[in-house]
Amino acid sequence: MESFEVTKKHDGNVVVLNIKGYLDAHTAPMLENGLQSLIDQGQFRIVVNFKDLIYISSAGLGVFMGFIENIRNNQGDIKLTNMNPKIFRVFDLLGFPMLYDIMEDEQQAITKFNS
Amino acid sequence: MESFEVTKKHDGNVVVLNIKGYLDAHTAPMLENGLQSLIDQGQFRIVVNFKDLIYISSAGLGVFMGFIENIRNNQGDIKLTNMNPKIFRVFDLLGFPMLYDIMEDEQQAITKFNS
Amino acid sequence: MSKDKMKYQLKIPSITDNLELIRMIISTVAEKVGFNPDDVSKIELAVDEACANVIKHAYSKNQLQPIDLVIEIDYKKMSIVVTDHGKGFDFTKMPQTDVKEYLAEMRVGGLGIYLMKALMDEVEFNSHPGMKTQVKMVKYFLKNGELELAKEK
Amino acid sequence: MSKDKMKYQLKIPSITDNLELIRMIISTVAEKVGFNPDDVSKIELAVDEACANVIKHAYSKNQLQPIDLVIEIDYKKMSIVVTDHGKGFDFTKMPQTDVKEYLAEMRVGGLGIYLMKALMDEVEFNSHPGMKTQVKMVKYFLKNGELELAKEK
Ligand SMILES: Nc1ncnc2c1ncn2[C@@H]1O[C@H](COP(=O)(O)OP(=O)(O)O)[C@@H](O)[C@H]1O
Ligand SMILES: Nc1ncnc2c1ncn2[C@@H]1O[C@H](COP(=O)(O)OP(=O)(O)O)[C@@H](O)[C@H]1O
Repeated sequence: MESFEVTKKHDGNVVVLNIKGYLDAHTAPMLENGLQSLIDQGQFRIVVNFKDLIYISSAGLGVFMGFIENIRNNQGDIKLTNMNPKIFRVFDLLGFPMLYDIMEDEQQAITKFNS
Repeated sequence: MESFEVTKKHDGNVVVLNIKGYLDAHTAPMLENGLQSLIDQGQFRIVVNFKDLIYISSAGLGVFMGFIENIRNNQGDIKLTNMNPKIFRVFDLLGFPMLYDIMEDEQQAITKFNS
Repeated sequence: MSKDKMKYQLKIPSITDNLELIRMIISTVAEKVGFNPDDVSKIELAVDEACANVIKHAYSKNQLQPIDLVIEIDYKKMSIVVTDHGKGFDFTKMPQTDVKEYLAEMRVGGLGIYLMKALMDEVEFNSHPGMKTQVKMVKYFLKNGELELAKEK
Repeated sequence: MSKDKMKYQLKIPSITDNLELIRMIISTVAEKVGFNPDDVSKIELAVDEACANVIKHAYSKNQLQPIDLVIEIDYKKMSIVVTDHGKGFDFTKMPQTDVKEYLAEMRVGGLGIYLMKALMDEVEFNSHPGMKTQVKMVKYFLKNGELELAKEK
């Protein structure tokens, strides 16, 4: 039984990562690997869809902090979408909305990348 | 959040108790009360439907032992139906199929009462 | 999770409302170390029975004394020791439950220990009444036959 | 479950794979004693952060030493003490995380303690490096204002 899962899909030149389950200090390395392999492929336009994420701790938030600088230096971005209120609260408590584009839904984020 | 629930319905002169959730030493008194109040009303033809029961421990099995003699002395019976295999195993380990009518489904048990 | 030697210790207030929590802990650990769903539910039930006995008999239901659980896992087994410091009992004098006789007499109770023995690979009682009472239960990852088969590979 | 004085003690191997179990235990107890879902998830996250720190920092990730959790409940609060016997840290020298500054620098890490303080009503550190390190966290059933209101009734 996996408690966390990352799946990937392409939409034009944007990649969408769907994250599902529980993102904590145990599972954060899985997301880290997912993001690292995108960067290794030169893929810097990334949407992370939180629709199926049930739980996040600071280890999960730390993953985004670890990549954002590099990604932005490469004219890319990580946009975060479809957070449930419980998850958004954690981001909000830490002031992440100042630094990250947190959007209502995936399509909106993809459109913004293409505009 | 209730972890156990008993609901009652009448079918002719038979009463069907639906039991749902977890039946253990904590919740067994709820089933005990349910059966006691049937007996207080002179209702001795009882079907217990296990369809929604997820878990049972010996405290739950003990409840049936506590009533069966009295009920049979009053020309009644408790018939048990719709057990999932995990629950049936517990009854089986203890040899209950020798003593109780354990049937595939509720309708079958009601029909048997009426025949 | 690997089957490294691991130890979990829990002291939990002995009220029936906590049996659900105890089952959840036991089944989560048993599942994580690799037992199949069938074995997980056997271990869960056996431990529930042992803890229900502590609540009902050792502390006579009316005290918030702890149930003491120690779970140990190594490469070949999971063992659970349930300890209480209640009134104890003389398990050598316990009638061997004869299920047929039991059912014929329609007795209430006395099923818990029988179940524990049927569900686990080893069950061992140890009671110093008034001092401490322990039930140790063991489940192996492979049954004896399977172990032989595994060795041959 | 009533809010009687109750105590749960847990010693759990300090591996990240056990964080899920710890969260499950904490949230089950918090829910049973009557916290609303919102508070339950706050307590759950704060305890996860404290335990993740023990795994990551106290024992440098490579030992199966225990995380020691004590949960106490009384009529007005739930308190959780997380203890380790690892390398410890000087929390007085910890820079007060300024979230804006932190974000501007895009630092990694350092968020856990900030979150614990934001989520719980009281958070207290106590570290004797190499001996023991403790984080005590408290959540009240009623906030201060609510308590006043409740008294007036
Ligand atoms: N932890 C314990 N402390 C004291 N007595 C116990 C304990 N566990 C079991 N017993 C004794 O063993 C008897 C048989 O237990 P069990 O088979 O579980 O059936 P039941 O609990 O329904 O009586 C109990 O009635 C009790 O006298
Ligand atoms: N139990 C602990 N043992 C040793 N050091 C700790 C412990 N908890 C926290 N620390 C120290 O406090 C720092 C801040 O912790 P925290 O805010 O959770 O962020 P992070 O874990 O991401 O660094 C850690 O980097 C570590 O040096």
